[in-house]
Amino acid sequence: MAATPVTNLESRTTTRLRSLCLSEYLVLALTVLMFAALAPFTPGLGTSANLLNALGYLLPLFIVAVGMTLVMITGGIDLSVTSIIALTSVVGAKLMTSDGGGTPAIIGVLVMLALGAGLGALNGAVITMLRLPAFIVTLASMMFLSGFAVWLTQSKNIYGLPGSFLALGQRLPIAFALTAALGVAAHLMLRRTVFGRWLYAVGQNATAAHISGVPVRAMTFAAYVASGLCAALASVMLTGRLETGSPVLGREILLDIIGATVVGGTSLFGGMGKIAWTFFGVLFLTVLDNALNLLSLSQFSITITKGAVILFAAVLDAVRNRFVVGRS
Amino acid sequence: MTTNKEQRTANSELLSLRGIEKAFFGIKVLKGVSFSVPAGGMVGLVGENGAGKSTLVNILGGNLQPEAGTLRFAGADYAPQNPQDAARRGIAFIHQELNLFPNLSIAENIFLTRFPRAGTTPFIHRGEMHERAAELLRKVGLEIPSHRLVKTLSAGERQLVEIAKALSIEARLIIFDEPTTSLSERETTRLFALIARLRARGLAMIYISHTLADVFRLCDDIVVLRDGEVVGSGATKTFTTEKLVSLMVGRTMNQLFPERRAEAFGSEEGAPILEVRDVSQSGVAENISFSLHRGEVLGLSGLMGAGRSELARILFGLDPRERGEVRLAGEVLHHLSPPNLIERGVAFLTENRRSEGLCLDAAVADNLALVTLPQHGRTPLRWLLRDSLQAAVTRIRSVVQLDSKTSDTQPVRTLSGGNQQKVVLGKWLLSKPKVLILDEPTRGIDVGAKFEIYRLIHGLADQGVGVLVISSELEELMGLCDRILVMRSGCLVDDLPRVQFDRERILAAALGTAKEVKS
Amino acid sequence: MNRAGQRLLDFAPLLLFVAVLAFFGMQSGKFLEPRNLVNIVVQASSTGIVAVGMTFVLLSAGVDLSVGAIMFVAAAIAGKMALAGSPLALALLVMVGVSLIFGAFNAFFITRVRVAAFIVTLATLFIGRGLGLRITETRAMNLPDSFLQLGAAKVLSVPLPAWLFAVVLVVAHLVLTRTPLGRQIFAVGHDVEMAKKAGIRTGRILATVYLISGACAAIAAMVTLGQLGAVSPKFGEQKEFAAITAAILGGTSLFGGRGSVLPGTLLGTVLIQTIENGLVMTNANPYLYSMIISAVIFAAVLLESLRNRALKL
Amino acid sequence: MKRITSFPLTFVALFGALLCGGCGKSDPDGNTSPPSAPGAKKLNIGVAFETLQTEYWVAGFEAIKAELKKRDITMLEAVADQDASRQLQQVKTFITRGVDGIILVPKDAKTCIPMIRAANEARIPIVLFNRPADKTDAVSTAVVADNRTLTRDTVAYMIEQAKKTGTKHKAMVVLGDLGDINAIGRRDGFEDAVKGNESVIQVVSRVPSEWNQEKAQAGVANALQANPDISFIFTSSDFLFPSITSALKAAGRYKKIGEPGHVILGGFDGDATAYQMLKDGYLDATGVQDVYFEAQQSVQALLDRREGKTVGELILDPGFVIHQGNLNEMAPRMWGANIKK
Repeated sequence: MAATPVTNLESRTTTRLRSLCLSEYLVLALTVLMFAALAPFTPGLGTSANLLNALGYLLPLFIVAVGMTLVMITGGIDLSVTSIIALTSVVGAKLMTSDGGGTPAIIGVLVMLALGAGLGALNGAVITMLRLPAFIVTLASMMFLSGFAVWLTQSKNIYGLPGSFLALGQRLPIAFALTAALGVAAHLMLRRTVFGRWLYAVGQNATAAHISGVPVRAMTFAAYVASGLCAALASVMLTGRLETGSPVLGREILLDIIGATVVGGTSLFGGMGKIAWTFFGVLFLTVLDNALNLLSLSQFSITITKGAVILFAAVLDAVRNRFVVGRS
Repeated sequence: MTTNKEQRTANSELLSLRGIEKAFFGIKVLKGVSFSVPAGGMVGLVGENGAGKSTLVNILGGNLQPEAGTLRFAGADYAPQNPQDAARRGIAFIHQELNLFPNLSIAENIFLTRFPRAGTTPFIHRGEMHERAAELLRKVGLEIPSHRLVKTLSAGERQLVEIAKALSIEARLIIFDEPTTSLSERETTRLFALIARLRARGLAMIYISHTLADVFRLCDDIVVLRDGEVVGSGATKTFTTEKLVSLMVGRTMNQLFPERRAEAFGSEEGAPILEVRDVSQSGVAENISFSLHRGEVLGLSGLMGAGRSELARILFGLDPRERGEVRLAGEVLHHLSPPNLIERGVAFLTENRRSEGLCLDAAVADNLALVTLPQHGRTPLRWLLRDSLQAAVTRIRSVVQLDSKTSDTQPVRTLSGGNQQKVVLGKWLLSKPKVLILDEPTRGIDVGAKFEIYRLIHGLADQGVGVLVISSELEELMGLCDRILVMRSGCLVDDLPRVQFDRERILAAALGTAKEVKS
Repeated sequence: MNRAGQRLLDFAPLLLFVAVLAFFGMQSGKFLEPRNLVNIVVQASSTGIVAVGMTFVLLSAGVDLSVGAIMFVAAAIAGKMALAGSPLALALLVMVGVSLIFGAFNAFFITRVRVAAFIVTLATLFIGRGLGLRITETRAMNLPDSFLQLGAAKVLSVPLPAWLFAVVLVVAHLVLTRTPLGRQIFAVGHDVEMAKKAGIRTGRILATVYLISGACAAIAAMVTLGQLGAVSPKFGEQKEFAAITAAILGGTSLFGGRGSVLPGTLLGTVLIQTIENGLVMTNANPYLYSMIISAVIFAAVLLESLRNRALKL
Repeated sequence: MKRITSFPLTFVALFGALLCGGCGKSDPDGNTSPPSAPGAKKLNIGVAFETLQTEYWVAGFEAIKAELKKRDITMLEAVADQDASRQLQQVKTFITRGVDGIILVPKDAKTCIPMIRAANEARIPIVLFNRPADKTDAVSTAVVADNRTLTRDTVAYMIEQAKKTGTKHKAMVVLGDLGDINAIGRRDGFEDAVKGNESVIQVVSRVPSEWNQEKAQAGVANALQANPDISFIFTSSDFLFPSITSALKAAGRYKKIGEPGHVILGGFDGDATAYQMLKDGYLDATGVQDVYFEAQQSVQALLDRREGKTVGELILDPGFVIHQGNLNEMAPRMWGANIKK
């Protein structure tokens, strides 16, 4: 929502603006606050090595979350991302290693991305053509794809990937450049292109959008393709980072992805969301996770604290919305 | 009796408001409103959208609390904190957007908050519930089994259910907020008959409507609201339409409809822009054929369910058609779909503003821009040219005369009905249509806004746009159109040029019998 | 017609269910033996009971991701008590208490503070898991046989868990269809604002829903304890997904206002359990399990949506 | 408009900051640990477990803790919650904190390689506890019990018992999570042992448990329903025994060794439940990993490496099969026997 205050409403608009800004950067502010608060007690939190390390963990998470954000803006959800990560990982690895005839890394990566997009397209097609609820469709494909990945490898991990490929995951600058490019591109696509506006419209009111000539199905479809593509890209990084084609890659991070997106402020009901918010959400969770690890707390304290902090952030958000913006 | 309080004895007074004030974001929407409703009386509350009517209703209903002023009901102070309070005191509401749950049965909707229990058990006494429901339905003249799901009822039937609900709480005062907006002629007459019956049983009512004729016909007293103030009140007979309208809009309006430039009448000479040949869809439309000419305002009349809106939806490619041909400026359109038609200069304003016309939570600007976005996208990336977009938005705002108080970033949800409709109209006008299909363009909109929209329509026609107007208000069509088509159960049954306009004849055609016609 | 169609819609998974039964029946003679069918129900009961609670939440247009964690905490505490030698009844009582506390916790933040149910229950999930791990010191606990006996106990030759499941189903069904609360849940699920306008105390309804979900989690935890006689750190993991899937399979909408426990949730749960059971009975390739199950889920949903469409036209 | 344009800036700025902040020091090696004078100050050793979700890992964890305490070394702990990526982060975290050594339970054989690399770069010795790494240029020492061999031996013992009965046995194996290499190793060990003994053992049911007790319980119950004459069950982990016994009890098949209808039972890990079952005479055998040996060897290996001694890539924990025959003499080395309360 671009802001061009109308003079005779100056006061009202500006307060709105302020509250908006507040909500825009609240999560970021919290992150910084948390960082500052913990830094003294947390040995090594601020060190460059640790930040780089956290960054390496953050990048793939953010990439997947970007795709998730696009899907959520259309009012959908994609539970299959983690399975797509796993499947693309093993397929790509199979290709690039000996038993795949050692395909060159570039081809391998391209195949992985194509596969990811293809699987996303499959989700999108089913959801738009057959008009099935995204939740259940992607839930089914999640189960199927992960099962398929494990079956494909008969539970064996695949290793011995070409160094040129590993570089993608391990040379932080490359990974960073890729991610940053993707993030900014997605952001600009959403805010500055017709497609972006269409995505929001689809999420806000599909019927109205359809009547207004918005290609609703195409946009929804595209969102899932994008999500699949992002998952594949993340898979390239994770696979490179762990030097392994693993059929269970990323199995544990689904809730982190959705959680980060939602904590960022993107609505599960569609029509609302920003890449920026998602970025803040991911940053928030990563820093939290990293700090808790550095404190070398026991696993249960980590889990509890994580839950508590997420809740705290959400509560803050809710309370602020009520008092600053007011219900209208 | 008049609502002037000096001359009334307190006991005859059922509801009274004294100096009610309310503000949102520091903006006063009610500035000391005072009037009262006598027991068994019927007060018409009129005013433009944004005059404060709905705020007033919300205060009476306990959804909002006034900042100043006092309410008295049935001789006792009345300060509802929530809808339950209102119900407990016997005040019922018939809202414009009906408050029924389609996924529940009629009976359940009626007793939603006060289910009859089976003795002391926590269970609903279904027998009793349906018995009492049937009883109530009979009272409102609705002969439908009370276990039917509401989603299977027509708009008119739902309205009657709402009233049955009101009766079920032994309401002493019923507040109608635009009750007829979604009703057909027949359903409306049925509703009025019911209202008469209820009044005979001593119920008091507040009747809010933009259809002044109804207000004159039904109410004893009229209260006129403008910008949150009572600008006029008194017995109905002391008002004339002109006086009422000028009070509402704050200036004298000598007519409800703008002058149509003479030569446009029955403008067969304008070349046909939209030609429809034998369009059929079983159960909806049968062999519909007509043509719409450049610069013509063509009305489409008929009862609810006659297939008017359905036809429009087919023409715009929203619903399928089995047979038939549609030509646009001579060219046959094989594939009907919104993008396709929009590109060729067809625009369609649906009857459901909120559910199909707008993205309620999106900003005004975004809604205005939605249809024409592609024009502002620079290929290949469809990069938005935001300046040209902004320019277009600003321009169209002034064309449709959108309330200057509304900002571009404001969510449409917060706008009044009239302004919302202007936004919808605006987004279509931006696409510079050659053919404009308007389904109920003035539904739930105040006189002032109506007049502006009529003028817009005529202006477009003068520029050679062909306009097809669907409306349930016959007066509207007769005042607005050059020609009127009448539909009955999926067929075109009549076609009258302006010179032959005749209410009786049109109704007769619509009803299919010369007898049923009522004035 | 429309109403009849609606009922058909609710029955959509039934056909598939019959098909599945027939298929495995042909594969293995033992499959259709009453004893095995009872087995299926018993094995479905824990997830089924959670799914019933989940159905309430989904009907109100919410979601409860914390059920699995709640089960874990409740079971962990009960286990500790049992090992410390406190009477079984007391332990079970405490389980219910704990779950209700968690439910209330969810309810408070969702209704009073107005945080999205998804986030609140996600947070509760983390907190609950953490607490559980702390209580169990991340060790598996083997409980006294009293639990197992409870789980194996039979009434009229039907095991107790199945009875519990049946009772929960019937009660839930009655509550949803025959009590003001139930009908108001449907209303709230359809449109909260409208419900408020109509004079429903929406806050109360929503709170109740999450309490019910918590209570169901407690009962489910009892059933599981009765079957395993042990608490492992993975106790109740992924239950939330299983429950949501079962409910949706049963035709309950994620967006509230539409659904049923009978036959809906029952069918949804039993369908999945039947497949898993059948796969073992026929000694299928372990790698195919998740693929087959997901395929059937997909088929079921597709089937229902097709009927749904047929209804609309 | 301002808000919109501002995001890419924030984005780049933040990342940039992190990145540059990093590049500044990260070359040539990311080792930021203070040069610790050996012996002078108390040693720090980071212990990163992939999960603590079974008694076995807890036991291992405790054993290491005890070992370190004995040697007066501070221990930093981290648990990756089964997420390899998170574990990599945790290891790097240890390095950041400049620990003197790392004991790692990797999620699997491959994902740990980059972690080992990181440790190598930082010149911090690293030991893999109980799970080996695949061959790589990265240097580490792995202290492992070979799932496959130990399982094979265990099952072999069970088969011996089966032979004694003189009848043919229908067998069931409860598999672990098919995504977990331990589960796979044990599955393969089982298949190895069965191969060539088809005359005695016919495997009629392979039940995937996904390491989930409920699924295991249901699976076993169903398998027993399908083949009531199953008389030979091996579980890939002892922590599934409660599920198996409850299923057996329900089917009335839970019999002591020697009693008619006894089902030959075998497992892997050697936890408390298994110990109890051995003592009570229900369980035939279980493959025990020698946690104490592994813990002691791990710490020793770390210290040796610090002092520049050469330590082999692989230290094998022979483990042992504990069964009715050797219960008493082996019990003291069975970790499950000792955490028994």
